[in-house]
Amino acid sequence: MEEIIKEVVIGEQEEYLINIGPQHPSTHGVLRLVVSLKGEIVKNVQPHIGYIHRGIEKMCESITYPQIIHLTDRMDYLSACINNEAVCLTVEKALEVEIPDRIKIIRTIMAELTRIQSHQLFWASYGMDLGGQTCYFYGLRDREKILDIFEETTGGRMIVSYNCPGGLMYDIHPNFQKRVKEFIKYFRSVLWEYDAILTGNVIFRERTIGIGKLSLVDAISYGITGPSGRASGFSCDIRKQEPYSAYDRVKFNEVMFKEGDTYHRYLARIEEMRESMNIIDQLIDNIPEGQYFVKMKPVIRLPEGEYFQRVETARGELDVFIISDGNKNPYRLKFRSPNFVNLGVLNHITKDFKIADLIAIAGSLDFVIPDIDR
Amino acid sequence: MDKTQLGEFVKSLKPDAIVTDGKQYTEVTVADTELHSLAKKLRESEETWFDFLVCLTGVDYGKDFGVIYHLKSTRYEHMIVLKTRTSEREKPVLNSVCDIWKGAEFHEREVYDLLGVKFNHHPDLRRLFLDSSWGFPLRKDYVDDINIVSK
Amino acid sequence: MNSIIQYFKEILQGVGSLLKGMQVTNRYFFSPGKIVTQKYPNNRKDLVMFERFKGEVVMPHNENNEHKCTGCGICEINCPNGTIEVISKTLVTEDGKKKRIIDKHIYRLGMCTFCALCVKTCPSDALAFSQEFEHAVFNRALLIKTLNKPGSQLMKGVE
Amino acid sequence: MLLSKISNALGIVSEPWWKVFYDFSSLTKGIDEGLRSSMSTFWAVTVEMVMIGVLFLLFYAAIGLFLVYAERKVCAFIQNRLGPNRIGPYGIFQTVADLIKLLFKELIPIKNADSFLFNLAPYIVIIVNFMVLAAIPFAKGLHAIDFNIGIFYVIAVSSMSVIGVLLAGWSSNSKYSLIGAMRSGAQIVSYELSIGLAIITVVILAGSMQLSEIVEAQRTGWFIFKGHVPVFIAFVIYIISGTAETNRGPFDMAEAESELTAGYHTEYSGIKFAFFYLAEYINMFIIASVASTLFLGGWMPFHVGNWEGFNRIMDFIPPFFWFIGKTFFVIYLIMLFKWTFPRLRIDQLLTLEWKYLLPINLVNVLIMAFLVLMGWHF
Repeated sequence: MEEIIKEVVIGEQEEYLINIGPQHPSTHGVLRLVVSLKGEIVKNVQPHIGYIHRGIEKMCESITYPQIIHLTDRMDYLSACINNEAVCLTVEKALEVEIPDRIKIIRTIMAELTRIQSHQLFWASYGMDLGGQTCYFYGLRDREKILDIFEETTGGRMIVSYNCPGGLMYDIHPNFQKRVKEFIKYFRSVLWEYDAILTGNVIFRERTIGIGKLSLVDAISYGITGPSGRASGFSCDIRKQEPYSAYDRVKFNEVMFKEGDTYHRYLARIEEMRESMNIIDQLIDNIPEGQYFVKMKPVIRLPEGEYFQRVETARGELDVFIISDGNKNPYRLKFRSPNFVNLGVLNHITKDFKIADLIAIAGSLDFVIPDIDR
Repeated sequence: MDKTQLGEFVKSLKPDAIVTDGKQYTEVTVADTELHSLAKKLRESEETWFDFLVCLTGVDYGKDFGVIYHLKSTRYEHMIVLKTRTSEREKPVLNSVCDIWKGAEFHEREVYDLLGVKFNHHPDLRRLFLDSSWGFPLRKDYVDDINIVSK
Repeated sequence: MNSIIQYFKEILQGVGSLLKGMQVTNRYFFSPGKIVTQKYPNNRKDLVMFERFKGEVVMPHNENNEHKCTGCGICEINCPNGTIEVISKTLVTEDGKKKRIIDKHIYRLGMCTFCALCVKTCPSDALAFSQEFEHAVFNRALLIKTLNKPGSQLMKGVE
Repeated sequence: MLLSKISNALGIVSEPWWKVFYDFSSLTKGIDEGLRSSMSTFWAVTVEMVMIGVLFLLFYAAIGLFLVYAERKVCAFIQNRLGPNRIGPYGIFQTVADLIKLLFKELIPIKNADSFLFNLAPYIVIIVNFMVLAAIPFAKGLHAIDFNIGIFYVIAVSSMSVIGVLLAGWSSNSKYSLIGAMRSGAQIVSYELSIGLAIITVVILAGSMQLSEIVEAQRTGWFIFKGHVPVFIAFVIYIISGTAETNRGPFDMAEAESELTAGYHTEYSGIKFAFFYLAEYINMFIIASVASTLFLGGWMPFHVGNWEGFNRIMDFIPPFFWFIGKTFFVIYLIMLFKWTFPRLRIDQLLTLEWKYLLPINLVNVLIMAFLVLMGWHF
């Protein structure tokens, strides 16, 4: 095939280019946005990424499947548990291992707790992006309680490394159920504060309603998944569509909105916290007794072939695609990380909004930079 | 449509395509020149309506490169896998699908960045993670003496 | 007329929502009992970490300076990033048999990612996590630790 | 010799020494007469000016440092934290330590910056602060100047601080700073109007622009109680636009930490940054003290109608503490705004001013004028 590549010129001459990031309070890490401004109006946003690129996909090609777990923790560090689960599910699917209910249910509870703590941090940092700094501390205060639950059971706070191919690293701690119930009770009693401080606040509503609209067609075309996609009416919850672990036995609503603006992306996450608590409610008393792991071979070799697994992280759809050549390490391992795909839409939805809106929109897409760069 | 129906449908669109029944999804392998037209047809025909590009993966097969497209229809909830290979290793070029799925822009830039596969008609094909002085790290013959320590 | 009513309604609703938020923050200002901060270095004595907390990898020794490590190297194989290095030596026992025992179990704390694969896969449960978390040192070389204590021996009955 | 003369002059006052805390006019008068009797008028005035200058410098530093500390403690308690707690008991010397650190920090020269304006900007902000502080009546007889157009002077001078902000943003040759400065310009120019109209409401009621007379007029009751609804509305509007004028709280567009890193003072370092930082807090103090003077009775104690005993007890608290107490109450309100609300966007900020505050304010002034005309206030 012949090569037809045209050169691209970014930014017209009369526009005012500013760099937001890589060190900037509201890019939540080392994301760099080259923004062309006309006065305060954003004309073009070019994301420059790769400041924290570690080559996880390349590294995975030289390590074994159980070892991959500790790298997935470090991709989207706020959905560490779900990322682990994704790899484990892929490996188990390839080996056709039957996973007992106990493992499935514990995995689901852990995943939902992870989702809650991720959304709590979203709420916290989103408030701070918009200038309300108190939100940050209230969000973190409540998140600490989940991290404590994680620490008691897994030994890690964010980087849990809890799932492993064939089950879990450790059994749940004896206090686990009690503490989770305490947390759910506590969190239900403080969730109204989140609404009082931010959701209902007139300044917040003015700042977010109608800002950064993403239509359903664009959401699908850009592949925006997770709460951001569902705020545009894109039914993309993998937990509903291709239930894995114990999601087929719980009842929950897929939080969907039609508007697709910044406010509804925010609201989708707040509502998801409530749904996650419902899921945990249904499961926490029904953890069956049994083994917490399935005995696997000491060296895991996947049969030759291609394996694709989709899971729903706190930010959207994470796909793990393993091409195996029968060895103990994968021939090619691809992570379709939700943040990476969601970043692609930023330029499209920030056009002709103000620079303050750019921060609000970027915040509402809830980027985790290590997940973008991998 | 289920897996076999999808296979037959693709066969009717492109008789040259190799349709295999994978474990999870229907897998279709097409020539690099055919890919764009097939993808466009799959996207636009009312029976298939593959409007969601789930995942785009570049693979180094040794003598050439492959790109694997996971497509999904939000209307019919069915999935298909498209596979294609570049014709050579020295100057790997494929046609971009950015005009069909806007989300492909970042995926293709990533593949270009890590594997060096160029995409024709891509609106903004630049390196994504790495700067231009780097090689293409996901190629199997990539050597980095400093950062990769093999035991 | 309607628009005027709407205008004042907007103002009242807006002010109401602001007051609601201020009520929450004001309440927290006047309730010092809800402070969650810990005075960290001051509460060192009564600070209890969870028993499973992954502080650093240690090799527990009993009172006779004996450990359980046989020097098999499974932890070294399982470690994803070369944190552990097991240096073993061969020893001739009294009855003339050759036996491989551990010379040095080197653990590089600076590289450890606390994935727990070494602790989990160890066949003789020789490794464990300690609750120590104050790892800062002035010299990077101090982060390379030898886990088996000098003069320690293999515990009896562990193969 | 000088001291004995002053003490002689003070000796004229045949009241116990502690009475001075209730009325500073005899003290200041005594000092003035003592100085004048011992030297020529020129030197007497010069010495007085130096004394007042030194006093204000000390006061400025003390109140600035205290407010920084207070803000950190207040926000910490709001956010379920402890706040500074290491240096000194409850961390009270934390801000002093910070100041010492800032003093020793390098003043980074900026390439291609207009160095003259860049260095001038913080001083403009500071000087404006001093000029406003001069007119504020801290207690009876305790003010540097008592203009007959006092409040007019306060509005006029305080709006000059925007020049410092604009110069800082423009001269530092940074894009963030420039955007911050331009926002600040638009903001202060429009909120000046609201502040002016809110103050005019009170001036109509008091019938004077002299600050001491405005306070005196509230002897029978603070304006916020005396002036029906219009003064209350004016108070709310004054607090809102005052917060906006200090570039604080939900109106900190010029700094907009999450958008413009630090806005107009992004490029400043060391003590020049500290000047901006302190100026923000002194501005807040000024806004709060003017609010307490105009609406909450200044240094007047709280009296309830015929409760003789209660009023006596209230009188017993020196006026200075009344003033400081009211000021800190307003400061707490302003801090609560900052730590509760998200930031507005620049166009919403202007909408709030031109669509809501200004029309309400105009109607409010009319109603007030009508009420005063008919004599329908207490």
